[in-house]
Amino acid sequence: MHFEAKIEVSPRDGIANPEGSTIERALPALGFKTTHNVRVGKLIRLEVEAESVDVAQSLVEDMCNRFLTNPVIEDASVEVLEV
Amino acid sequence: MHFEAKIEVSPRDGIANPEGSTIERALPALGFKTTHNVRVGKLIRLEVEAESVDVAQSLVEDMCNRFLTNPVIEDASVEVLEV
Amino acid sequence: MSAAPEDASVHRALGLSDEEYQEIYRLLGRHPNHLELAMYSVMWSEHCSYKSSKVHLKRLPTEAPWVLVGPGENAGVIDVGDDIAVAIRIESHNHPSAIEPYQGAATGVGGILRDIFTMGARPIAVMDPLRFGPLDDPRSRWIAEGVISGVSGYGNSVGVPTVGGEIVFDETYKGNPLVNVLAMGVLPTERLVLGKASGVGNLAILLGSATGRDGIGGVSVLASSGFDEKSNDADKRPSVQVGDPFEEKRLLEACLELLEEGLVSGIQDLGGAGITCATSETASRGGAGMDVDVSAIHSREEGMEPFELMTSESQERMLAIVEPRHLERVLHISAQWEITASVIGRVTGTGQLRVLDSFDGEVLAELPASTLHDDAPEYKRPMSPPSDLAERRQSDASLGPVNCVEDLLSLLCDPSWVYSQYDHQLFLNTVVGPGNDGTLLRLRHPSTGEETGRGLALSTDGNHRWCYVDPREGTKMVVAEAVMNIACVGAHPLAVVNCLNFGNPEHPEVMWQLSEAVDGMSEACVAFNAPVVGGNVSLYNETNTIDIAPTPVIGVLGMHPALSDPPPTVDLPSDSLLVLLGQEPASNVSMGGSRWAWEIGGCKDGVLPEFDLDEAVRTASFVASSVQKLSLKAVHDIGEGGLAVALAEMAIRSGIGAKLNDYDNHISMFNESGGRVLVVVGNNDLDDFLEAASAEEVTAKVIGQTGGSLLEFGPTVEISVDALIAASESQLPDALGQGTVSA
Amino acid sequence: MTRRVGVVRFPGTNCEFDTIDAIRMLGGDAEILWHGDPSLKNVDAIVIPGGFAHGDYLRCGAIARFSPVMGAVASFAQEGGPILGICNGFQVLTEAGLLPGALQKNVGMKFLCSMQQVEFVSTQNILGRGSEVGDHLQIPINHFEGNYVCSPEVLSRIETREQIVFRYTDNPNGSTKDIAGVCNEAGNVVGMMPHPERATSALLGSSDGASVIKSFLS
Ligand SMILES: Nc1ncnc2c1ncn2[C@@H]1O[C@H](COP(=O)(O)OP(=O)(O)O)[C@@H](O)[C@H]1O
Ligand SMILES: [Mg+2]
Repeated sequence: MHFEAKIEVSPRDGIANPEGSTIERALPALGFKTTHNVRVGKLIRLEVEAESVDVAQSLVEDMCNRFLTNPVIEDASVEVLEV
Repeated sequence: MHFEAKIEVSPRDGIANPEGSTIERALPALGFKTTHNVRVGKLIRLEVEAESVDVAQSLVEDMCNRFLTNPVIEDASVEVLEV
Repeated sequence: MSAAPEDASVHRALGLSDEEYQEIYRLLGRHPNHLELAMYSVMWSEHCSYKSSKVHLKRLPTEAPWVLVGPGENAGVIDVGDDIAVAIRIESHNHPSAIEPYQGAATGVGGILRDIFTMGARPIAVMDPLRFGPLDDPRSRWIAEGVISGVSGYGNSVGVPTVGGEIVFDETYKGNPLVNVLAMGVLPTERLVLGKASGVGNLAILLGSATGRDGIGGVSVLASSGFDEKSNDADKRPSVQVGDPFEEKRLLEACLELLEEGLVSGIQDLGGAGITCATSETASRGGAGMDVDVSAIHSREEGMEPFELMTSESQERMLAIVEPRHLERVLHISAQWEITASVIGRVTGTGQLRVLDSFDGEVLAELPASTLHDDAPEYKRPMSPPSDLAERRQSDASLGPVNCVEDLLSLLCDPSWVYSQYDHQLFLNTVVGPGNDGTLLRLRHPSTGEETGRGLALSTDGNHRWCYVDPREGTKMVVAEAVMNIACVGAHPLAVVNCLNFGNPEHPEVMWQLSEAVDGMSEACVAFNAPVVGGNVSLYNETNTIDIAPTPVIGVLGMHPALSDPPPTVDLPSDSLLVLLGQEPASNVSMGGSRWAWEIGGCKDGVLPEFDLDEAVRTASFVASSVQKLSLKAVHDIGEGGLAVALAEMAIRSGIGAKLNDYDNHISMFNESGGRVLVVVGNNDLDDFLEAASAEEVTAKVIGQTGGSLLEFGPTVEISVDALIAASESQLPDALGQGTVSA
Repeated sequence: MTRRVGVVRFPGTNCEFDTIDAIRMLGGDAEILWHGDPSLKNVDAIVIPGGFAHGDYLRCGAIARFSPVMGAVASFAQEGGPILGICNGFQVLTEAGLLPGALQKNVGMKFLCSMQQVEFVSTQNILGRGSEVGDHLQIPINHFEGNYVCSPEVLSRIETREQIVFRYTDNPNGSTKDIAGVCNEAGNVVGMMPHPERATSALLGSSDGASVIKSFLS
């Protein structure tokens, strides 16, 4: 079976996010004065073959933990959909 | 009113995605042999004050078009939620 | 009142021993509160206090007429003439890099740069001696890739070129990589400022990033409910700091501008132990005291407690001591560079460091500032050589399966995969960049840009194999190698910095290794007339109680006195003569500590080849002056892998081969007898050259001719240069192409 | 008369003084234009130098292009004033819409600092004076995001209008059609990834960048 996975990788709470803070500082000059707490993470999409949605889910989670993210500084959430 | 926005920035179709391709090339050696079409984009979260969800939505979309994405290489989708 | 604390679990959880608690009690004349305990615990940590190593470091030679600032300040400072001073420092970021390689390395670069611009110097060069577990281990590859991207990501962005370093892979670093970073900067001599707070009423201004809960490490136990069990609360606190090179760049420019305008009377970077360290160090150096208002510290998170604010190691922050009349101008310059500046302290005349909740609010902590440093414990830890040392020294390291050609191929590794990721040209000074022996930079005046016609040379070197076999002789040889590297670009040594990467100091063998290394370093530095102006000690480098092989890393700064043309390179030219400088080892030279013995022969024991330090001193000086005279067609020192690897590296660079007569056995090819250099001279220049060498009492011997497309070590060992090139170039990309995993 | 060049400095820019040094060495004069100041100080030409303006956060050049000085730079471009964007400056100019296309991450996903050979594809621009199409230059690159991309329509347009200024002879970063530098239609705004200011002295490895800068100064 064929699945599409969407992985949202975000900086863990309490971890500094310089990119987000820099964007936040830039926004008022562009006229966006009511924006705050900007955090930038990653969005990874991929396709995967597996026997079932559960297998696909755990495969992608494993990939996340071992390879795509470092759990020490990032949180990841995985969403798998059959196509 | 207070809203949370989630902005998904993805590489445009047809534009090569070096980050995704690099991950894709590395995966088989780690035992992930059934994965393909890896695409890496950005996930931006922010908080915004606005009078209504529509105002918030259009504010963030405007921010996306003018600043957060480069239409030559990226597409974006915006989701706004009241909190 | 009794000296016993109400609850001994608190100080123990903070890493303070019962004896250390007693000492705090004695110094204060009362029991410390939790905040005070936290401050002592961070300042008396191994990392900040050097309590295990101090007693040994005192034996290093640190003085010379050109040394303006020796060890003890943020960086060593050397007078290089023409009103220019050079600040230099090396530091380790080993443990953070093992957990989060990218950020560990990035924040390592950031930290060392602050040490340099704290002295008023503009950082112009970084070097990154790196050591990782073996390439066939996916996690070690993950660490290596992450660290290299971290150095690249931070260093390039902050705008300081990374002009050299080292890359070593070995089993001993599996689980415990060594990430050392050296930085060098230049300043107009008159701008030299020290991290000193004086002048009662002067203000302490915190510049840069907001303070977060990152890097509060061990003291985070204070926030949890119990001290005996591990709470998940502490787990949630980020132990990892994230570097922000853009903040650092703005901070750097702002600080240099403040210094240029003479607006600060003292300045200090925030490193280990954060605000506690910066405030107490500046105060005690200036013989003053300080009141710190914790409520004025700009923080990144809400509800941070005083102990968190006082000990956080958040990156990209500086503390400037400013007279009140300059405050407005300081705030203006900070605003221009978009740097947050908060007045968090006032210099007092009491000698006390007081932590207050607003300047006229509650006193949260009060202690004599100098006790955090001057009264830190100093240990003479037990030391003894390994019990099996004598036996180990009996081993013959030359035994093993020998295949000279294959062995040579396996010992080659082109590091350009690493350094091509680093901007190594910024500031237009790089005459000889990474990929050669030493790095050579043009020396220009930091304010006027005026050329001096001279050059600064840098090299970093370490060799855990030599130092494992014999820490004293090994360290001597490492110093000699570093000096030889800069000699190869025409420089003589001015000063040394060192990073002592060792195992667990509670193991007597480790303390013995450290002590031996210090003595070896001292002897070599005296011989080369290169004082030690700074360093760093990193202990507890171990995995599952196995200590790493001792790895002192030496950084050497040198001077090229007359730099008008690029010096000869490593590239082998054709139709010339190969000359070996330095004592040719006897035929029964030991292979102990060689890379061949460790990686191919499978023997880590034995003894090092005999090493003649005096001859190495003469050779280095002869090489430097020959390079300056441009009388050589190529030059390369012999290091790990011995003569065969050195010659192969030269052939690889130009695609040209060479023919030797009698080096076709593994001992003569791969032995690592120290103090030797390969040079190439034209046929017509040979007589003059040999005469000059003999006048300087330097052993010189013609060992072959250059040319052709083969490297021939004698009748039985030959290999095509193309094969050498292929093996060398593919080593890193192939290995790293196998993929990496973080867990 | 000596050309006065304004070299724009954003927070995070790091090649501004190298660029000034090179310009002065080649007979021009140069001064800094601070990003927050909309005045161009009556300079004759503008360089947007290399570095990491605003840390390259979000995208290279994305924040810098909103700086007050950039409005003035856009008008200067409109009036035909010579503008050279080097590396990060090239990225800023594409983000600002003064040059076509975009620069994304190198295909190898690595930062690259190395000597590169580039070839002049068109000399109908402010850098081409004294050079011939086909001339080869050794100039170092130093970037993570130097991989030039644009839509097929833009590509055919810039090809027919001779807006491709430089090509790599050995593509290091995956750039479309080996593109290393492009110009606007009028040829007065050029962006290039290689750093000509780093190739102005034999002592440092190459002086091939001097001709480019001299043309810019003439
Ligand atoms: N991690 C690194 N970063 C930058 N340059 C490096 C790195 N590793 C090696 N190099 C460069 O590669 C060259 C060869 O390194 P090395 O083999 O350690 O030299 P040597 O044996 O002469 O000390 C040197 O110029 C060195 O600076
Ligand atoms: Mg060498």
